[in-house]
Amino acid sequence: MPATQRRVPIESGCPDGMQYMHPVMKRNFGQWKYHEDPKPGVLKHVAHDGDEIWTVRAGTQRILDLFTLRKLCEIGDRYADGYLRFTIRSNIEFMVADGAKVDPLIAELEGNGFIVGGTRNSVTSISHTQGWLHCDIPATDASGVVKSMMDQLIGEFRAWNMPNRVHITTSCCQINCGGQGDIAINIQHTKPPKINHDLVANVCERPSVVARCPVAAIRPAMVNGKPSLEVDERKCVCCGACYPPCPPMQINDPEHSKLAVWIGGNHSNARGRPSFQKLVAAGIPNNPPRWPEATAIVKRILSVYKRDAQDWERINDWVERIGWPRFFELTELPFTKFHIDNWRGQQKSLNASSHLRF
Amino acid sequence: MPATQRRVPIESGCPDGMQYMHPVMKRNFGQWKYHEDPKPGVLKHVAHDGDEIWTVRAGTQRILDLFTLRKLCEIGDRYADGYLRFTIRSNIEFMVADGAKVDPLIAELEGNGFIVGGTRNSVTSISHTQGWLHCDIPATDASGVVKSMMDQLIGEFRAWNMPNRVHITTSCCQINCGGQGDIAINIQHTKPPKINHDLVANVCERPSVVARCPVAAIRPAMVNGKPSLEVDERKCVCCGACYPPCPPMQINDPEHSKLAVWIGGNHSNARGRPSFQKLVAAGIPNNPPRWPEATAIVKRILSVYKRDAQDWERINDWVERIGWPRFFELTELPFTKFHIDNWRGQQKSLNASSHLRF
Amino acid sequence: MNKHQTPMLDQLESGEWPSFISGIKRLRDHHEDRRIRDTNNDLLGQLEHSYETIKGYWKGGTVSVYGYGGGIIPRFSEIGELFPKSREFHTLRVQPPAGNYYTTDCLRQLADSWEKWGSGLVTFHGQTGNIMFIGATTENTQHFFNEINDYGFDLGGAGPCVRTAQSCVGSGRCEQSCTNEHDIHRRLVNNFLDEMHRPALPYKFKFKISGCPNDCMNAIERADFAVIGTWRDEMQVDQEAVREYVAVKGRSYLVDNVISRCPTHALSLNEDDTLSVDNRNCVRCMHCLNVMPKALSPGKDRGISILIGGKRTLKIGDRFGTVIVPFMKVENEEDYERLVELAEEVIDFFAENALEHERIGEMIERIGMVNFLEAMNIEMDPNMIVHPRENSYVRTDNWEQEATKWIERRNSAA
Amino acid sequence: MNKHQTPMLDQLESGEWPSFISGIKRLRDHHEDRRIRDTNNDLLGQLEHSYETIKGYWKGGTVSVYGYGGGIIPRFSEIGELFPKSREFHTLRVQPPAGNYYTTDCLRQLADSWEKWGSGLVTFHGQTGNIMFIGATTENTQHFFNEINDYGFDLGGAGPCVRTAQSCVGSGRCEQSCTNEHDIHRRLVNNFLDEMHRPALPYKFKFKISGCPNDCMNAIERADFAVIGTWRDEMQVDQEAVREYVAVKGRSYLVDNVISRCPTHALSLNEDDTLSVDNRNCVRCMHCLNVMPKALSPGKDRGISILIGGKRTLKIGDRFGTVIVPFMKVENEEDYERLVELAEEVIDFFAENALEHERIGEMIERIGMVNFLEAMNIEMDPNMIVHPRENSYVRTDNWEQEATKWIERRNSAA
Ligand code: SRM
Ligand code: SRM
Ligand code: SRM
Ligand code: SRM
Ligand code: SF4
Ligand code: SF4
Ligand code: SF4
Ligand code: SF4
Ligand code: SF4
Ligand code: SF4
Ligand code: SF4
Ligand code: SF4
Repeated sequence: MPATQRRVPIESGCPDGMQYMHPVMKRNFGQWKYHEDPKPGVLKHVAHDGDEIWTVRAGTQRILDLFTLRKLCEIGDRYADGYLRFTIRSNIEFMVADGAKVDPLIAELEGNGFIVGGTRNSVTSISHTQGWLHCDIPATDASGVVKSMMDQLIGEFRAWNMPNRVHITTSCCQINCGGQGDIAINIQHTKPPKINHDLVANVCERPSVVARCPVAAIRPAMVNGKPSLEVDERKCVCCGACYPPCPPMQINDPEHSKLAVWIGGNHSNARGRPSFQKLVAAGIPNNPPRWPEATAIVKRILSVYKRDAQDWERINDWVERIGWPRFFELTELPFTKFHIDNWRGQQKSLNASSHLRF
Repeated sequence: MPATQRRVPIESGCPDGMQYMHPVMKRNFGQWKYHEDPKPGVLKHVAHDGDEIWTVRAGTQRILDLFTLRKLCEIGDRYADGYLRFTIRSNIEFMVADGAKVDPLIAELEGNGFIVGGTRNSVTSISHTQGWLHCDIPATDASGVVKSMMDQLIGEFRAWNMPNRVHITTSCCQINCGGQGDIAINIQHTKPPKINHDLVANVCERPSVVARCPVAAIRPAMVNGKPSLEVDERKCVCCGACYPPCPPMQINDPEHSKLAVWIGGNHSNARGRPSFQKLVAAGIPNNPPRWPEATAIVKRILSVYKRDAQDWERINDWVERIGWPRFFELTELPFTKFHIDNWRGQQKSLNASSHLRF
Repeated sequence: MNKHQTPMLDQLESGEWPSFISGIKRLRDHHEDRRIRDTNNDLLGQLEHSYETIKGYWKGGTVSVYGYGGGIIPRFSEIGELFPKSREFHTLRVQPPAGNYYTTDCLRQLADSWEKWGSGLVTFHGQTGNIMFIGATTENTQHFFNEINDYGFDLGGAGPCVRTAQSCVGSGRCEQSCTNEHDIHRRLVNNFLDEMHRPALPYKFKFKISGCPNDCMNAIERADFAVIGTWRDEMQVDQEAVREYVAVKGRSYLVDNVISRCPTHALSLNEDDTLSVDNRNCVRCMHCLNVMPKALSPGKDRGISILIGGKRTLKIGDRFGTVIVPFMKVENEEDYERLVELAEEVIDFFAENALEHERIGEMIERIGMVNFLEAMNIEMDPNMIVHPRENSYVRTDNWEQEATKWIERRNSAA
Repeated sequence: MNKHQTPMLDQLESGEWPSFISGIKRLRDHHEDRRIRDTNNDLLGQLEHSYETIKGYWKGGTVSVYGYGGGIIPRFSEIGELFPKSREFHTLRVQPPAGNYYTTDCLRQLADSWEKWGSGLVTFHGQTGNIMFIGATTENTQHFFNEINDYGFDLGGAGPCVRTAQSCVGSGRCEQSCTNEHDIHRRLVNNFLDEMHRPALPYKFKFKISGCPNDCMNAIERADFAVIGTWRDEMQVDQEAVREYVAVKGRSYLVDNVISRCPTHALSLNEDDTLSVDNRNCVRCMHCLNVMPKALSPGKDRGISILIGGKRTLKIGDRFGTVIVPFMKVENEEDYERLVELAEEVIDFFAENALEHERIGEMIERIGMVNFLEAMNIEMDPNMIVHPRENSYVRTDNWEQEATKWIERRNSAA
C-alpha cells in the first residue's frame, strides 16, 4: 500500500457547528424569544435582547452538482452574510441579520431557479432516497419521482394554503430509508422474488438470508445439484427483505414492483402522540420518467385535505376527525381487503366498538 | 332407566318475556320517549303517549334462599303490580304504573332488609361469581368478598355521589367469569402449580393440558415411573389455565393465591370506545371472611375518583385525563415493574411519545 | 340435626347488605323439609371448612338429563364423608325469559318446584344470564327439569356449545332502544337449541343483545356474537327540550358535559340555545343522548351492528368483539332470516375451523379477519377498522380486482 | 466524448423545480475536467438505461479508507462494460457540523476537494444526516478522505455500527429549544467513534437530537436513541401577548385552534382574555406554544427525555422509540457524563444481547422492556407507559419488594 494511503485517520468525528454559525445566532444561542413568518419561505426569529435573524429558505434538487453548489455560495456571499445551512429536507437556508437583505436575496435565488418557500403550512420539499442513481436495491428512482411531483406541487411549496405543514417522503424500496410522512410514496412489491439459483451458492450466506424473512418463507434447498434457497409463495409477503443480503433473490420487477401511497405519518408530538402512516393506495404503476399516476393520487389527497381539514390539523389529525369511511369517500380511493391489517397486533386496528359513521 | 327419566325434553329454549311483562310496558313496547331519575333507586320512564312506568331497584344477596324469594314475591303483590325483573347485576326491579306506589314499596323493601338504590351515578351491586359455594376451581369466595365490600359501600349504593355510574366486578379465579369492570377484584396466583403426579395419569388428558398453557410451560414427563407433566417454572406465569382441565395441577394456594385490583374496564361505547381494565394493585392478601385489605384499596380508589373526577367521567375517562403518574400519586398505590406489560402487543402500551406529566 | 359450627361464616351476617349466609341458615333452621335443612347444614359445614382452609372442595363430573348433553354443572364434594347431605350439589342452568321479565306467579311456580327437588338456593341470574338453581342431587336434577320443562322452561348451555344469551330490558322500558332485543335474542338462540343442548362445538359460543351502544349487556366484551342496536340517519333533536335543558342547567354545564365530551366534536351549541349535530361525524356513542334523554333520541332509520369475537382472558388475554356488520335492518321476516342465516354461517365456520378450546375470537386472530370475512362472504367496509394497515407486509398483486369490487359496489349503491 | 442519448431523463429537465438531471448534464457538458465530464456522461447513460428497463444496475462490495471499516457505500456497476467511466461509483458519508451550519468558505473548500477526486455530485444531506459525496473510484476515496480529514471532516457510519447523528437547528435559532442539541449531539456521537468507524455491532445504532417535542429530527421515529428537549416546571406565559393575540385573531379563533386542540384540555381562556394553564396536565405536546410562540414558551427548568428503539419497517414493522428516561437535566459536566454513560450502557447491552441484524427496538420487544430497564438499572416510572398491563399473565410473587422500592423512592423524594 503506497505511503499516502497509510495515513492514519484523525478521528475528529462530528465537527463543532459553532465555528460556522452566524455571529448573531452565536450571540443569542439559546436566547430566542419567538419567531414570525413575514412571508412564505421567510422566518424572522427575535431574541430576548431584541436581536433579529432572518432566514430565507429555498428548495433545491437534493443532488447538487458543483456548479449549483458554487452558485449557492456565490449568492450567499453577495446577497447574504455568507452563512447558510441545510434543513433535514435538504432545503437551503440563508441567515441574515438585516431584514433589508431578504427581498434582494429572494429575487436572486428565484432568478437562478431556486424555489423560495417550504415554510409553515406549505408543502415543503419531499425527502427522498438514492434510487437508481446509487443504491443497489431500488425498484424505482426516488429523485425522479420527487422532481416530477414537485413540479406539480411547486405552487404549494411557495404558498401557505395547507391546514398545517405537509411533510412528504418517498423511498425506492420497501425498506423505506425515506421514513414516514404525512404522505409517503413507496415501493410495494407484488410478486415473490425470482431466484437466480446459479448465483446463490457463491453470493449468499444462506442461514442469514433465511433469518431475514419476516414470515419464515425461505428454506435452504438443493436446486439442480447446487445449494440454493426456495420460497414458499403462499407465505411470502413480497417485502424484499431477502434481497439486500442475497441479490439473486430478484425481488425487483419492472412490472410487478408497484408504488403505494401512505398517509398520516406524523412524528411531532404536537396534539396527539406520533402516529404511524397508513396504507391508502397501492397497485400504482411504477412509471418513469414522470410517474403521473402516483402524482395524481397525491394531488387528489392534498386537494381534499386542503378543502376539508381545519387549521392546524395535520393529515392524521384530519382523518381522525372525519373518520376513514369519509376519507375513502372524499378521495374516491377504493377500500379493499388489503387495507385491513393481518400483521402482528392486527387486533388493535380492528373496530372493537360500535363507533360507526354513516 | 325408570320411565320418568325417559321423558323426552321439550326443547322450548328461551321463553317469551312478553307473557310476563307489565301491561303498560307491553302497550308501550318500543315507544318510550325518555326517563327521569326522581330519586336514587327509582326510574321513571315516560312513553310518547304519556304513559308512565315507575321502576324501583333494590340490591339483594345474589344467592337467594326460597324464603327471600317468596318475600320478594309477596312484596311484589302487596306493594307493586306483581311484575318484576332482575338486572344483569342481579338487582331486583319492581315496575309499577302508579307513581304513588313508589314510596310505600321502597319503605317495605328497606323494612325487609333490601337496599334500594343502584341507579345512575351510584356504586351499584358488584357482579360476582360462584366461588367456594359451587365452583371447582375457585381460590376465593366471590360472594363473601362482595358481601364484605357492599357492607362498606352501601352508602354509595343508596346515593348519587359518584361522577358516573360505577360497575364493580369480582371473580374467584383468573378465568374471570365476572368480566371486567370500572373496578375489578380478581384472583392473581403467584406461584406455579404444585403437581400431584400420582393423579395426572388417571385424571388428565395430557396433550390438551399442554395445549392450554399460554406460554407453553408444560411438557409431558415421566415422574417416578408414571406418565405425568412438568412445568418450566421460569416460563410459568401462574395463570391457572392448566388447572380446570387437570385438577392435579394444584394452582390454588391458601397463601400464594392473592387478590389483585383492576380499574378502567368500560364496556359502554359512550364517549370513548370500550376500554380494557388495567392492573393497579396486586399481592393483596386473600383474607376471609372479610378481606379488609381489598376493600380498603377499593374504597381508596373510589374516594379519590369521587373527589377528583368530573361529571360523567367513568373511571377510565378520568384516569385518561389526569394520566397514570397522577393516578398512582393520588391513590398512593405503588407503581412497579408488574404494571409494565410484557405480554403480546406490549409495545402498544409503552409511551411512544414525549407526552409526559410532571 | 347437629349444626356445624360456622364461626367465620357468622361474621358475614353482620353489616347492612343482605347476607347470603343468613339466607342459607334460614333454610337450615326454618325450612319444614328436613332434606333441605340437612343439605344446607352440610353445605354450611363445607363452606366454613373452605373459609378456614382457604380452599375449595368441589369437583366436576358428568350429569345430564335424559336427551340432553349439557345445561348442568355437576358438583361432587371432595369431602363428602364429612358433609354427606350436600355431597351431590349440581347446578341447573335454566334459560330466563328474554329481557328477564317475571311475574310473581311465575317465580312462585319455580320456587315450588325447586323446593321439591333442590337445595332451596337460586340465583337470578348467573353472569351468562341463566337462572341458576344451585344444589340438586343427580337424581333430582331430572325430576326438577321434567317439572319446569312442562311449564315452559328449558335448560341453558354448559360446555362447548351455544350458550344462553342475554338481552337488555330494552324496548320494554328503555327510550334508547333501537331494535327488538327480545325477538332477536329468541330468534338467534332458539335456532341453535341442538347446538346448545348437545355440546359439540370446539368451545363455547355466546350471543348477547344490547338495544343500543350503551351496551348494558357487556356484549362487546363478553359475547362471541354481539348484537348492538343503532341508527343510520340523523338523531332526533327536540330543540324545545334543549332550550329547557339550557335554561335549567346553564350553558356552560351543557358545554362541559355534552358538547366537549362528544368524542368527535360533532355537537355545537348555537347562539339561540339550540343544538346542531354533525350527523356525518356522530359515531353513535350515546353520550349526549344519555345526558339529555328528553331532548335527544336515536334516529328513525334503526337497525343493528354485529361484532364478533369478544371473550375474557384465557390463553390470549381479553378480546373485544369487532365489527363485521356495521348496519343491518331487523324489521321484517326476511331481515330476521338473514340475521339467523349469518349466525348459522358463523357457527358452522367456527365449528369446522376452530381448534379445540379455541373461541371464535382466537380463531379469527389466528386466521386473520380478512380470511374470515371472505369465508362469510361479507364485503369489506372501513367501518370495520380503526385505521388501515401500518405495515407493508401484505401481498397486493390482485389490487386491481379488489379495487374494482369496491368501485362497482359504490356505483351500484349510488 | 460521444454523449449517451437520454430521451427519458431529458423529460425530467422540464418543469420549474430544480432538475438533478440538468445538474448532472452541466457537469458532463461544461466542466473543465474531462474525468468529471466522462464520469457524468456514463452515469447518465446507466441511469437512462435504468429508466428504460425499470431496473437498477449497482452492486455492493467492500471499500474503505485506511484505518476505518465503514463510512463508505461501495458501488460497482453491473454493466460497467457499457459505462466504464462510472464503473466505480462509491459514496462517502461525511459527518456534517452539528446543526448543519456552514459558511460559504467551508462549502467551497469541500467543493474544491471533491472536484479533485470525485464525480462532482454531492447531497446535503442524506436521510441520516451525512453529507453524501456521491461517486468516487476506489482509489480516489482515500485521497478525498485524506484531504477533508486534514481540515476537520470525518467519515460517518455505514454498516452495523453507531451511525452519524442529527440535531436540529435548535438553540441556534429556535425559541422552542429546551437544551443544547449540538453539544449533546457531539458528546454522544464523538464518544463512539470507534464503534462508528469499525462496524462490530449486531446492527446499526442511530442517535437523533431534537430540542423540543416538535421533534424536527424525526428522532422518535427513526432513532435507536432519541433525545428530546422538554421542561419540568410551568410553561412561561406572557399574558400581554395572549391579550394581543386575542385582540388580533379573536376569541373563537383561539378557542378553536388552541384551547380545544390541547390533547389534555389543560388550557382555558379566562374572561379577561388571559390564559390559564393546568401544568399538571400539560403533556408538553408543544401545540399551544407553536400557535402562539410570542405568548407561550417552555418553562425554565429544562432538560431532556430519552426514548429508545425507533426504527423503520424491516422484519417487525415500524416501531417508535419509547420513553426510558422521562426527564434529566443536561447542564453541567456531570450531567453530560451521566448521559454518555447511559448511552454506553445501552450500546454495550445491545452489543451483547441483540441477535445479528436485530435493532435495539426489536431486541427490547423480544426480551421485554422490564428486563431491559432492570439491566440498565433504571427505575420504573408510569411516564414510560400509556397504561398499565391489561392482562394477568405475569408472575407477581415478589410484589412486596417491588412495592417497597417505589414507596422508599417516593419518601426519599419527598
Ligand atoms: C429547519 C427544520 C429543522 C432543521 O434543523 O432542519 C425545522 C424548523 C422549524 N420547525 Fe420543524 N423543522 C424541520 C423539520 C421538521 C420535521 C421533520 C421533517 O420535516 O421530516 C418535523 C416532524 C416531522 C413530521 O412529519 O411530523 C417538524 C415538525 C414541526 C412542528 C410540528 C408540526 C405539527 O403541528 O405537527 C412544528 C410546530 C409548528 O408547525 O409550528 C415545527 C416548527 C418549526 C419551527 C417553526 C420552529 C421555530 O420556531 O423555529 C422552525 C421553522 C419551520 C418552518 O418551516 O416554518 N416543526 N419539523 C426542518 C425544516 C424542514 C424543511 O426544510 O421543511
Ligand atoms: C443514503 C440513504 C438514503 C438517502 O438517499 O438519503 C440510505 C441508503 C441506504 N440504506 Fe437506509 N439510507 C438512509 C437513511 C435511512 C433511514 C433514515 C434515517 O436514518 O433517519 C432509515 C430509517 C430509519 C432506520 O434506521 O430504521 C433507513 C433504513 C434502512 C434500512 C432498514 C433498517 C431497519 O431496521 O428497518 C436498511 C436495510 C439494512 O440496514 O439492512 C437500510 C439500508 C440502506 C442501504 C445501505 C441499502 C443496502 O443495504 O445496500 C442504502 C445505500 C444506498 C446508497 O447506495 O447510498 N436503510 N435508512 C440514507 C443515509 C444517508 C446518510 O447517511 O445520511
Ligand atoms: C337495568 C340495566 C339493563 C338490564 O337489562 O339489566 C340497565 C339499565 C339502564 N342503563 Fe345500563 N343498565 C344495566 C347495566 C349496564 C351495564 C352492564 C353492567 O352493569 O355490567 C353497562 C355497561 C357496563 C360497563 O361497565 O361499561 C351499562 C351502561 C350504561 C350506560 C353507559 C354509562 C357510561 O357513561 O359509560 C348508560 C348511559 C347512562 O349512564 O346514562 C346506561 C343507562 C341505562 C338506563 C338509564 C337506560 C334507560 O334510559 O333506561 C337504564 C337505567 C339505568 C340506571 O341504573 O339508571 N347504562 N348499563 C342494567 C342495570 C344493572 C344494575 O343493576 O346496576
Ligand atoms: C356460573 C358462572 C359464574 C357465576 O357465578 O355467575 C360461571 C362459572 C363457571 N365458568 Fe364461566 N361462568 C359464568 C359466566 C362467565 C362469563 C360471563 C358471561 O358469560 O358474560 C365469562 C366471560 C365471558 C367469556 O365467555 O369469555 C366466563 C368465562 C369462563 C371461562 C373463560 C372463557 C374464555 O375463553 O376466556 C371459563 C373456562 C372454560 O370455559 O374453560 C369458564 C368456566 C366456568 C366454570 C364452568 C369452571 C369450570 O371450568 O368448571 C364455572 C362453573 C362454576 C359453577 O360451579 O357453577 N368461564 N364465564 C357464570 C355462568 C352462569 C350462567 O350460566 O349464567
Ligand atoms: S429506500 Fe431502499 S432502495 Fe432506496 S436508498 Fe434506501 S435501501 Fe436503497
Ligand atoms: S420477499 Fe420478504 S417475505 Fe418474501 S421471501 Fe423474501 S423476505 Fe420473505
Ligand atoms: S371465576 Fe373461576 S372460580 Fe369463579 S366461577 Fe368462574 S371459573 Fe369458577
Ligand atoms: S399456570 Fe398457566 S402458565 Fe403456569 S403452567 Fe399452568 S397454564 Fe401454564
Ligand atoms: S343497552 Fe341501551 S337499550 Fe338496552 S337497556 Fe341499555 S341503554 Fe337501554
Ligand atoms: S352520540 Fe356521541 S358521537 Fe354522536 S353526537 Fe352524541 S356525543 Fe357525539
Ligand atoms: S425540534 Fe424543536 S427546538 Fe428543534 S428546531 Fe424543531 S421546534 Fe425548534
Ligand atoms: S403544550 Fe400541549 S398539552 Fe401542554 S398545554 Fe399546550 S397544548 Fe396542552
